[in-house]
Amino acid sequence: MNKPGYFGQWGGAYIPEVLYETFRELREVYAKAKADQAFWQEYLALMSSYSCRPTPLTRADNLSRHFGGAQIFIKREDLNHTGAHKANNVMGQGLLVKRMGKTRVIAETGAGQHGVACATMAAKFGFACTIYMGEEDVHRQRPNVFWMEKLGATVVPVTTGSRTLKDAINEAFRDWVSNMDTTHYVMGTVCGPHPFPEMVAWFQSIIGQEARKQILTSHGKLPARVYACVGGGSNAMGIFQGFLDDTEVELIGVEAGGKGLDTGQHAARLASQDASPGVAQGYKTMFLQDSDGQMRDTHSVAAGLDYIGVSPLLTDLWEKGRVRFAAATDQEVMAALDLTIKKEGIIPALESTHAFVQAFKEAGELSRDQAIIINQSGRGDKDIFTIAHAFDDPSWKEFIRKKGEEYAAR
Amino acid sequence: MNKPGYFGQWGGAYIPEVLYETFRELREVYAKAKADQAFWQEYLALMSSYSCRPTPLTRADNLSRHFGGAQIFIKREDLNHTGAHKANNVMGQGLLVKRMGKTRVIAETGAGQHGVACATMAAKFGFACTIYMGEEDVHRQRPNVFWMEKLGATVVPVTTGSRTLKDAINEAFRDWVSNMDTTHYVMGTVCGPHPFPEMVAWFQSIIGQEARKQILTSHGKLPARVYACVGGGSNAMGIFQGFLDDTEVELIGVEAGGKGLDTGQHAARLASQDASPGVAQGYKTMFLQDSDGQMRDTHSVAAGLDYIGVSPLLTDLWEKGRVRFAAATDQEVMAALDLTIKKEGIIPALESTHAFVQAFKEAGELSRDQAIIINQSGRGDKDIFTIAHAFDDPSWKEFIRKKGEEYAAR
Amino acid sequence: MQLADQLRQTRSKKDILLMTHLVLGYPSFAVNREVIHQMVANGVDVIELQIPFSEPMADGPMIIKANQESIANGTKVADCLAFAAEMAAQYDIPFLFMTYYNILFKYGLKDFLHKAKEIGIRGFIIPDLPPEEGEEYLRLAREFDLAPIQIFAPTSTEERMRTLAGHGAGFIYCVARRGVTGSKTEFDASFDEYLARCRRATDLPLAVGFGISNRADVQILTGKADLAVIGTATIRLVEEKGAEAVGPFIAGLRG
Amino acid sequence: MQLADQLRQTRSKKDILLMTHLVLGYPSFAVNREVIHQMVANGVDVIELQIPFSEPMADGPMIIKANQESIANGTKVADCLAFAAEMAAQYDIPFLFMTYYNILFKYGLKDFLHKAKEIGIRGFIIPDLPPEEGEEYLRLAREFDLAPIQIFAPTSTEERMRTLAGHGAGFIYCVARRGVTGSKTEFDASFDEYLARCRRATDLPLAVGFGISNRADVQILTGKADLAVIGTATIRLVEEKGAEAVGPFIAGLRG
Ligand SMILES: Cc1ncc(COP(=O)(O)O)c(C=O)c1O
Ligand SMILES: Cc1ncc(COP(=O)(O)O)c(C=O)c1O
Repeated sequence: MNKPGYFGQWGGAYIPEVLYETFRELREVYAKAKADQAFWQEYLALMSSYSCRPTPLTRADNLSRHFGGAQIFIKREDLNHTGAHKANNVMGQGLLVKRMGKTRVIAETGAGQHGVACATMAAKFGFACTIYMGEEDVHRQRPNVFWMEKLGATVVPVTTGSRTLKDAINEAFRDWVSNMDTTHYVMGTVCGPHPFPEMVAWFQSIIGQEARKQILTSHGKLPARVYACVGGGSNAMGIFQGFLDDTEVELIGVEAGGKGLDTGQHAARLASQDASPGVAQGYKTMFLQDSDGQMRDTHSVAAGLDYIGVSPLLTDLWEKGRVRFAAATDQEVMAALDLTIKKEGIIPALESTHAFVQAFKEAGELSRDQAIIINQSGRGDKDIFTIAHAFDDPSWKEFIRKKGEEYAAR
Repeated sequence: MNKPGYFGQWGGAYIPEVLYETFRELREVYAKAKADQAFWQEYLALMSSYSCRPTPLTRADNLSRHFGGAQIFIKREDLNHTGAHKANNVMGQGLLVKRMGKTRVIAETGAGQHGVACATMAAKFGFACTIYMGEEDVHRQRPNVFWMEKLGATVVPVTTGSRTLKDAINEAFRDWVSNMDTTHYVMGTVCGPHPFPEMVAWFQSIIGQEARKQILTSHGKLPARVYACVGGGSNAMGIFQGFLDDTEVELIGVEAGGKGLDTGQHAARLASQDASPGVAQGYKTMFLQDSDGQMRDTHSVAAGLDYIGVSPLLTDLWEKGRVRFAAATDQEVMAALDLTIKKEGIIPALESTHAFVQAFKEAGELSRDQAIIINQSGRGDKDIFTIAHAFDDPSWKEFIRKKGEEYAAR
Repeated sequence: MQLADQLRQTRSKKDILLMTHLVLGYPSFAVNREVIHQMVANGVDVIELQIPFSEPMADGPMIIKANQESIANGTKVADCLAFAAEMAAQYDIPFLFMTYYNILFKYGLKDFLHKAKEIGIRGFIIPDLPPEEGEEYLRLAREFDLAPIQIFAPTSTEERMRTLAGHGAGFIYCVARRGVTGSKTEFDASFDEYLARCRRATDLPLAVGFGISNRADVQILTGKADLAVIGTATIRLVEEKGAEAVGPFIAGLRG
Repeated sequence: MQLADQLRQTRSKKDILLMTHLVLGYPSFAVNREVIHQMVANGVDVIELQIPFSEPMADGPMIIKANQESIANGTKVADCLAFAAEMAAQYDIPFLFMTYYNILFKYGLKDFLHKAKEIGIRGFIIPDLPPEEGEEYLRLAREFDLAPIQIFAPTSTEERMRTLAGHGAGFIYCVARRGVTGSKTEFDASFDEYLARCRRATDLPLAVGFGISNRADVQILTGKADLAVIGTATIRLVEEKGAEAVGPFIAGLRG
């Protein structure tokens, strides 16, 4: 038997003493909720009336024909309220916050999706909300910052460290150790100290539960492979949990290959040779760090994947050989995005598109009677500035230039 | 009995002779589809697997409490694929285009939502696609233009007339009279020559069918009132059709009050005194026109409502007293948008927000055991440039200014 | 004498008749006046006067622009009626109104036709008013002895043509091709087949319009049609060379 | 002699002991050297040397900045060990390592403790390593006779304090308040109640840290705690007035 909070040798709760009681309470409330059938029912009801669950499983016939192999299915987390799977996690934790009687939530955010989702949850539940976001991401994801503020949240640009997701997490913890009495930290992914990885995975398991039912209905049998992008790992764990016991279903996690695994400018922890075991941000996993244990800078076109660590659950499944890992480069991502938009009229988020890249590489190897599922964790609308820029769209640039002048003139 | 294609004295098919055969074929295919149970089943299957139907009916408890009157429910068309009810119409017409064996679709667009939806449908079905969009709207709705182009559509900025929706419709007809053999014109709303109003209303009726079931389940009885914004009238007709025979349910259509009904700068056809019967764009309805029959310029913060005419079905229901009409000013819209975002974590499109304005004005008059439904026809993400501008958000402007300089530098 | 008979009579003296077109108030009524003078002086047989409309759905760029600018210049329907009255009084060739239905509808259908009759207009071309929607219009036209010109298109079946012809008077306006006004037309075999179809469907004079812009075009039509319709061509000419260029141009189109 | 006993002995000669803190390699080892000289010369009793870490989760802005810049300047763990060895050899007050667990973990827990022992370090303060996660660390510390300083917080129950004390050695680090290092602390009634709780839970010497920045603070603690911990205050001082200001500052804190 593992130590509680451990998955194989990974996980744990490396927390400052001042949070000891806070975590005890959180573990307790979470355990109660998990044991309570009614809680999950309340969660399902909320997700089906406030968001759009169950989200559809879309059959992508044009892409299937294009690659001439497996039948490609896409799990449509992009159709969630706020446009990504992040909604599943924040709504679940929101219900726990109500049970704990706390009145304020804080969160880190990378792409801004979790921040928007959390600010949305806070508005709906009437909580005060502060979002920590790496200054670099604030620039990369301005529209999301605007919406968070409109939703009533305070967005704090984090200027420490590499000014990205990991630093936002540190900053959120610094807030939490001061305000734990009133405040819950809504961790956005299946990382951090126990019970966060297990708890967030539980809320996201709704994806896999639906997907398994849906593929059996529409394809008549289990899929050969399931693909998901991996930042912290929550959308991947979400869908993978539907198929963990089905050993014939291969599970593939796709990390950010950035400018290429050999350039060092990537965020591939398990698909590259660059990561090593470490303890940071409250948990033990494979981190992108140097020989002293100092965390490295990472890079990805997708802010949501641009992170040094990875879920202890996934590191365990990787070590046990249950989940295979691959990486997609920024360039491959833009190409797959373009193809997906043109063939299916679907616009995946840059993060999600990483999963498409690997699926496209492998679809041709499989036969027509096999199915694969790609988890589309979110929609690409939020990425318009990044995408339009990456595609170097002249009329977009012209439009921004004009608007900019207009504002400069004032 | 009415003349076919007429609703009371409104509607008809005022089309050039060259399109006579095209419309005959369209009426025929539409009639066949309507008579064919299997067609509607195919439509439902498509909408539930490619989009997210049935879309939820969300209970807005915070807003209900805030106004201390009726229970407010929101029909979530914003959760459709592409973010608006427009998806219902384009997917339905797409299935008809397949039946007609045509290979190209064209469409007008105002807000760009119908254009994006149509380009999406074209990508999914493999049709060539050209979208006509008033030059002014191209500027107001740049992000949508970018996505249409990424989706493989050709976007033609229309520089004739007032360079808005009505002119895009004229331009689409000019394309159609040249290419009717290969091309179907996907009219985006319940306007234009017969059978468009009736046909688009049929596809949109899915909203009302769902909403009626949903409100009976979650509220136990019919709503007292149903609110929808009215541009051409498709989302309004969509939800109203679920309650037309329930005479105890009051139906309220909300038009664009722009800068105020007394300024002349609005798009209120039925809620103002400024419109009169006329025939244009192929149908007879109440138009905003001068005493010579020349169409006026209209104004709304919401591009999708900025139109001279209105569905003949609605004009008839208005004349018969079945649908009440009101107008919301740009200013009222921004206030209601802000409140809705902060209270419920929901971001309606500027068009949709017009319906919220009127519902908010009336919710307090009703008692707690009464329910009202607001049709949220779309999501506001697409409007970020307009909304951020209208809220005069300094960090947004700063961000745009910086990006603009960056692009100018190149 | 009815318009059809009058045209047949004139036609008996010429290989082909010319109908020209202009947009009222564009670039100005003064120029319209000069252009019409030149047209009549050079033997034009019929003239269609287009009352500008803000939504000219069936027109091409050139005529759209003319419509818009005329309205922008302040042209009102009343001005158009007054000008038409003046022309009809001054020249004894037939004048027709071409416009979109809303202009008549908004004015009041009966009042408009009555007024048109009064000022000497002989008929109407209304591209967005098919007979199915025009019962009242057709009835009143007959009542006032005005010609509700019907339109044939290459997409019209022979049966459809017969129906249209049944409602028509004066002549039939045969649209030479798909599309809107202003662009070039190919007069190929299928065009001849189309015209033959038109001929079989009615014994009213046949006018052919859309893309007829020079002597060669008119020659091709000679013997096949009764009237050649010159639309955009003259507007473009006035635009480029001024009103005084219209005379020579018209003179050069025939024989 | 064990650290706890040594501190008790020193404490018997002074009303309160001073523990100071600095971040290794910030602004430079040269400045560290000067600062430590001044501290020792002015009677500091214990010094915690913080090995910089890229993710100093429990620290405030001032110390975060110190950590970052030290690493940016190229400070390596090996440099810190070498410097610590030099200091421990030169001064005969106890030196402790303060850092985050990943530094030990990545170096190799056993190797790190062995090395620390070898160079004369007396113990560790690891804010992100609760005893539940530190079994191996605690076992090795005992083996090498190094003090695994345990931390009490105002949120710790008395029962929890007893558990922690059971794992601890040397002294207990009592965090004076919620939050991170660097900001002011209010020494009110609830603080006294808290310290009383700490006292009841262990007979190890009590050090109080977080927000102790001047003579007044130290005086308040005198009689209540055994050690006053000066952290951010000296770093800020060096930042503003340079290393030479440290001596007078330290001298002024007591008696
Ligand atoms: C759309 C989307 N997908 C994926 C991710 C990565 O997170 P995770 O790996 O936890 O799913 C993010 C994070 O922001 C995201 O926004
Ligand atoms: C979100 C949204 N709502 C409403 C409308 C108005 O159209 P209709 O009145 O046909 O629903 C539009 C048109 O673009 C739209 O985009």
